[in-house]
Amino acid sequence: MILSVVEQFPVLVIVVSLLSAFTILIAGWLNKKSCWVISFATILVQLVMAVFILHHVLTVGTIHYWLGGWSPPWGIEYVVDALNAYILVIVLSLALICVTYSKRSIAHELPQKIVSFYTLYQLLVTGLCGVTVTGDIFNMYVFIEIFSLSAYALIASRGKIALKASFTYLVLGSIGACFFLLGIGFLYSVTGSLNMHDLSLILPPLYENKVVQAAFVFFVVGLSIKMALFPLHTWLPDAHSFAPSEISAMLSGIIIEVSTYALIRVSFSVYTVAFIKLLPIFDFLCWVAAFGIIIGSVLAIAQYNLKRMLAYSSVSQMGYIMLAVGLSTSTHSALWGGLTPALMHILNHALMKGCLFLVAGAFIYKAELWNITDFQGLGRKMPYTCAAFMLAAISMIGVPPSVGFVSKVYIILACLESGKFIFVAVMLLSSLLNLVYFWRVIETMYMKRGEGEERSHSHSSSSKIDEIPLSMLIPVLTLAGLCIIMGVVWLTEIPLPILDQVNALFGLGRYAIP
Amino acid sequence: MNGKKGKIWEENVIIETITRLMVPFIQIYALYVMVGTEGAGGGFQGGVVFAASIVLFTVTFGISKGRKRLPESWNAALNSLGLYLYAGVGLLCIVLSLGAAQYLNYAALPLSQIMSPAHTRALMISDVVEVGIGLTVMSIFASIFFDLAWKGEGKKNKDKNKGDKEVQE
Amino acid sequence: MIDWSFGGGIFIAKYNYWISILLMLIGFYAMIAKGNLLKKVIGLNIFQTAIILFFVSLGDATLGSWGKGVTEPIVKGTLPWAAGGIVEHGVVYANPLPHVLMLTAIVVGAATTAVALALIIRMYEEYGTIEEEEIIEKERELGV
Amino acid sequence: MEQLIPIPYRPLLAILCPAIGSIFIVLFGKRPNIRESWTMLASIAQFLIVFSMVPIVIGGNGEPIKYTLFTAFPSVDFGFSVDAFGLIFAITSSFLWILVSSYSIGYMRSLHEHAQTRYYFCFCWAIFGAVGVALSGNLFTMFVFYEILTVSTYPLVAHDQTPEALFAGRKYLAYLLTAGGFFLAAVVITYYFTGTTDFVTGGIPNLASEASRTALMALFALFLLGFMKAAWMPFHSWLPTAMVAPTPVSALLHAVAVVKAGVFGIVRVVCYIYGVDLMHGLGLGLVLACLATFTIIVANLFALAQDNLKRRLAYSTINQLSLIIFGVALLSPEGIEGAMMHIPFHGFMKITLFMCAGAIIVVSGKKNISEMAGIGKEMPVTMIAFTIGALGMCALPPTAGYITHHFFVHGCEEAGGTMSFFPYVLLIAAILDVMYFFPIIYTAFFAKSEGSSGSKINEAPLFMLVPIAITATVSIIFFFYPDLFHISELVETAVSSLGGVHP
Repeated sequence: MILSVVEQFPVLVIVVSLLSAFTILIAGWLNKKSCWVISFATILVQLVMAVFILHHVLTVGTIHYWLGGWSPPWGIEYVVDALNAYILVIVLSLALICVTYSKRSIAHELPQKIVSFYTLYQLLVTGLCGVTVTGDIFNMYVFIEIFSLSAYALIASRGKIALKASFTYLVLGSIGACFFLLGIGFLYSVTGSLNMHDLSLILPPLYENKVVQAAFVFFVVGLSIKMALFPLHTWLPDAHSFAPSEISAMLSGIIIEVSTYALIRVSFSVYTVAFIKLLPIFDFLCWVAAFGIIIGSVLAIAQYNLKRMLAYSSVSQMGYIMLAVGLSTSTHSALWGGLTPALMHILNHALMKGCLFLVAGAFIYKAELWNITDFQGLGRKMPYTCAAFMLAAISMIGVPPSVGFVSKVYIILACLESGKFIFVAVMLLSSLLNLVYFWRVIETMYMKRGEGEERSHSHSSSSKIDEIPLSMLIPVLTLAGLCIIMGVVWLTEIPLPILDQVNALFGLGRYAIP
Repeated sequence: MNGKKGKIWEENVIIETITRLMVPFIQIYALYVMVGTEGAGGGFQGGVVFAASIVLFTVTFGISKGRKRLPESWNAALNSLGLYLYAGVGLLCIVLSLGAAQYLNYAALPLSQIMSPAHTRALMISDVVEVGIGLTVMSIFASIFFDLAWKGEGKKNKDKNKGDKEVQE
Repeated sequence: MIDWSFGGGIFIAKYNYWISILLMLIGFYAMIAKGNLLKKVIGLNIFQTAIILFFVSLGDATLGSWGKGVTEPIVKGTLPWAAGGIVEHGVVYANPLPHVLMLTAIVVGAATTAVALALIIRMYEEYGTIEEEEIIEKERELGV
Repeated sequence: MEQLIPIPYRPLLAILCPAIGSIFIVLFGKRPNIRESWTMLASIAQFLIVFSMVPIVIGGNGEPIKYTLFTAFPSVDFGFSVDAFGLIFAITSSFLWILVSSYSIGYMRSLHEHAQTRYYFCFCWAIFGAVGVALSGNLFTMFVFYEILTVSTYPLVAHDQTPEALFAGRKYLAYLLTAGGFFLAAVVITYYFTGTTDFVTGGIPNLASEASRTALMALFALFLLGFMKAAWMPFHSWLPTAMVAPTPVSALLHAVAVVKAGVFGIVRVVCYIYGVDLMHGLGLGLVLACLATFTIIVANLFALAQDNLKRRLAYSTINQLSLIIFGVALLSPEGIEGAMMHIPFHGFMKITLFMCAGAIIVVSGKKNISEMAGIGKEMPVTMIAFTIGALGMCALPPTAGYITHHFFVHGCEEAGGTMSFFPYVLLIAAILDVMYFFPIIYTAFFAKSEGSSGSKINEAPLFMLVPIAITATVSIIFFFYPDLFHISELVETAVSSLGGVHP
C-alpha cells in the first residue's frame, strides 16, 4: 500500500517532537539560546503538519496509520478523523503561542532551567499530540502519562510552593490515570482487544455486562480527575496558580481540554451513543457540570490572586464543556446538535484562558504583581496587555461578538432543545458571576487610581508606558484578537463543517438515529 | 562534596574489591539481556541491569567517583543517542522507502532485500532498537539515581519516552 | 439459605481479583489518609502494583478472562520470527500481551515515583519536613 | 448621492463611521484638535448617511433597506434592515451626536478632564452600538449591538474614577449586563419557538401557534427584564446613579442613546415580534400600561425629592421613558404614533435640559438646585433653553412635548375600555412634572442670590452654547412643524405599515 505524504504526518507529528525534545537536551549543553529556537521551529513544523492533516481529513477522509505495518487488532493504529485533527490544530496552535511567549519570560523567571524547561515542554507537546492522534486505548494511557509527568515537573519548576501544588497534582493525577488503566483492564478482560475501533465492534453485545459498565465509570471518573471536573478539581487551583504562566496557559487551555477529548473519544469511539443512552450517566454529568459552573464561579469571586481566580474560572469553564458534552446525545439540530457546542467551547476556552493566563504572566514578569488589588493604574502603564486582558475578559463574560458569546448561545440552544431549561438559567447566572469577578479586575486596572496619583491629564501620564517585550506581547495580542475574530468566524459558520463531520462520525446531532 | 557532613560511606576493602569484580560481569550480563537473545524484548531489562551496575559502583565508591564515570553530559548524550537510535531507525523506514512504508516498518529497509523481511524485522528489533532502549533506560535510571542521591540539585527526570517505545514493541 | 458454593466460588476461584482489590484499597487509603508525603508515594506504588497484578493475572491461562481461561494464542499459525514454530490451537497458552503492557505501566510507575521522590526531596529542603500538615502550616506562615 | 454610495451599503457605512472614527481618535490621541475634528467628522458623516436613507424608506412604502453581512444561524442573519421606525431612532442619535460632540469639546476642555481620548473613543463605540440597535434587522443583531452599547458606556459612566463613580459603573454594568442575559435568553427562546428572530411588521406570524400562552407571557417578561435599559421601575436605580458621569454622557447616552435603546427594544418587541393583535389577545397591553403608569407616577414623586439637578433630570427621564412605553402599551395607532414620535422629541428636549445642567456646572460648578438662585440672570441663554425644555417635559405648548401628549390622550380614547381611564393618570403626571420643574425656573430667575456675584452675564463657552440653542430651538420647531427631519412622515410610514393595529 502506498501512503501519501500527509498520511505519514500523524506519526511524524509525534516523532519529530520526541526527537526534538532530546535534541534540545543535547543542544542545551552547547548553547542555551538554541533551546528556544529548536522548540519553536519544531512546534511550527508540527502545526503545519497538523493543518495538512486537518485538510486531508476533511477532503479525503480519516487517516488510518498502522505503526510498523501491523494491522489493527495486533499493531498500534493511529486514527486521525475530524475530531482528532481539529483538536490537534488547537493544541499545536496554543503550544506555538505559548512557546513564543516563553522566550523572554523563562529567561527571566527560570534562567537556570532553560534546557530542562524546553525539554519538558517538548515532551509535554509530544504527549498531548500523542493522546490526540492515537487510536489505541492503551497507547492513549501511555501518552496521558507522558504529558502528565511533564506537566508535574513543569509545574514544580518554580520551586517553593509550586512543589506542593505539583505533588498534589501528581497524586491525584496518578489516581486518575490508574483508574483509566483499570478501565482498560476491565475492557481487555472481556474483549481481548485494545484497539478503539475493534473494541467498538466487539462491545455492543456486551453492553449489559456489568464489567463493561464498570469500565465506563472508571474511564469517566479517571478522566474527570484529569480534566478537573467540579468535585474532583481540588488539584487545579494550586497547580494553575503556581506554575510558570505559559504552563498555566497550557494547563488551562490545552491539558484539561485534551483530557476532555480523551473522554469524548472513549465515550463515542470505544463505547457508542447506544451505550450512553443505556445508562443515565450523561444526565448525571450534566448536573455535575452545572454545579461546577456555579461553584467554580463563586469560588473565583472569593480569590484575590489573579491566577488563582483564573484557575477557578477554569473549573467553571470545564463545566461548560462537560455540560455541552452531556447534552450532546439529546440534541438533534443540524447546527447546535451533538458535540458542536462542546468542541466549539474547547477552542474558545483555549483562546480566552490562554490569553488571560499569559496576561497574568505579563504582570508578574513586569512588576511581580499577583494580587488583583495591586493592579491599580496598570491600564495606563501597560496599555496593550491590559487591552488584551479586557478583550479576553469580555469574551469570558460573553459579550457579543466574542467567542464566549457564541459558545453561550450554542449551549443555551442545546439546553433548550433537550428541554433542560434549568441549565439555561445556570448559563445566564454563570455569565453574571463571570462579570463580577472579571470586571473587578478591569475596574482596578483602568479605573482605580494608585495611591498618591493625582487627577492628571492624559498626555502627561502616557509617557510612562512600560510594556512587556514584543515577543511576549505578540502572542498575547494574537490570542486577544482571535477571541473576537473567531467569534465572528463562528457566527459565519465557516468552521462548522469540521464539527459537523465529527457528529457524522459518532452519529450525533442530525445524524442520530431516532 | 558532602564534605561538611563527613563521609557518608566507609571504605571497605572487601566490598570495593567484590564490586570491582562484579561490575563488569553485571554489565556483560546486561548486554546479554539486551541483545544476546533471539527474540524481541530485553532492552528495558538490560538497561535497568546496566544502571544497577552503575548504582552498585556509586554506592561503593561514593557519588563523586560514580559521577566521574558517568558525567552528566555523557548521560544526556547517551540517553538522546538511545532515543535517536530507536526513533531514527523508525524514521529511516519512511525515508528509505520514500514514504511508502510506515514508521517502524523495518521490512521496508533495503536490508530486507538481502535477508527476508521477517529477519530484517527481527534483527532491527532485537538488536538496534533494543540497544537504543537499553541506552536510554540505563542513562535515565542512572540520572534518576544521581539526582535523588545528589542532595541539593533535585532535578526531576523524565523517562517517559520509554513508555511509548515499550508499547510499540 | 446462603449459597455457599457460589460464595465460595466467587471468593476462592477469583482470589487474584480479590487480592488486587484489597491491595488497591490499601494503596488508595494510604494516598488519601496518610499525612506523610513519602507514605503517600508508597500508597501510590501499592495502588499501581495492584493494577499491574490485576493485568498480569488476566494473562494467566488458568485465571484469565473472568475465569474463562485463555486458550487462544494472540496469533494463530506460524509465528514468522520465532524459528518457524507452529502454535497449536487449543493448547493452554498464557496471553503475553498484558504482561508486555504492564512493562510499560511499570516504566510509567517508576517515572511517576521518580518525579514524586524528587519533589519530596525538594520540599524537604524547602520546608524541613515531609508531613503534609506541617508544610501547609509553613505555607500559611509564608502568607499564601 | 444615490450613485455615490449603493443603497444597500448605507446602513453598514452608517455604522462604520464611528468605528473608523474611533481608530483615528486613538491614533491622534495626543493632539486634541485633530482628535476632536475626527469626532466631528465621523458624526457629521454618519448623520448624512443616515439621513440619505430617509427618502428611500419613505418612498418605498415601508419596504426596509436590507443588508446582510452573514448568516449566523439558519434564517438568522447578522444584518441590517432599515425601516421607518429604526430610522427615527438613528436620526435622533446621530444628529444629537453632532451637537453633543461640539458640546463635549467645550465641556471637557473647560473642566480639564482627564483621559479625554478614552472618553471620545468610548463615545464613538456607544454611538456605534446605539445606531446599530436602531438599524438592526433582527433580535440577534440587535442583541449584539445592545451589549456593545452597554460595555462601551461603562468607561464613560465611571469616567471620574472616584469611588462613587466606580460604584455607579459597577451598578450600571450589574443591571445592564444582567438585563443582557435575560435578553439573550428571550432571543434564544424566540428563535427556538419560531425559527426566526426577524422583525416582522405585525409580529412573527407563527409565534402564537408555536408557543403556549404561559410561555408567551413568560417570554414577554424575559423581554421586559432584558430591556432594563428602559429604566422601568423597579429596575430603574442604575440611571440616577449613573448621573455621576460627565454631563455630555448623561445628555446623549442617558437621555437618548442608551435608555432609548431600551424603549426602542420594547416597541420593537411589541410591534414587530409579538404584534399588536397577539398583545391584545394575551392582554399584555394593559399589564404594560399599568407598569408604565406606575413608573410614571412614582418616578415623578422621586424626582420631587431630589436636590441634585442631574438626578432630578434622571428621574424625569425615567418618567418620560415610561411614557413612551405607555404609548405603545395602548396598542392603538395614535398611541404608537405618539410613542414613536416621543423618542426624538423627548430626546431633543431632555438633551437640552442636561446640556444646560452641564453648562451650569462648567460655569459655576453648582450641582444642586438650591444653590442656583439667580443663575438665570447670569446665564440667560442657558436658562431660557432650560425653560423651553422644562415646558416640553410638562407637555405645555409651544413645545414638542405637547404634540406627543396629544397623541397619547387620543390613543387612550381610541383604545377605549379600561384604557380610557389613563388620561387622568397622564394629567396627574403632568401636574407633578410642573411641580418639580417650575421651582427650578423660579429659583433661577426670580430668587435672590445670596452671593455678591451680581448679575454679570457669564455664559458657557460657545462650543456648548450653540448646541444648547439649537436643541432648544428644534424643540419648539417640532411643535409647529413636526415633519422636521421627516419625523412625522416616518412615524406615519411606520405605523401605517404595522397594518394589524387594533382599531
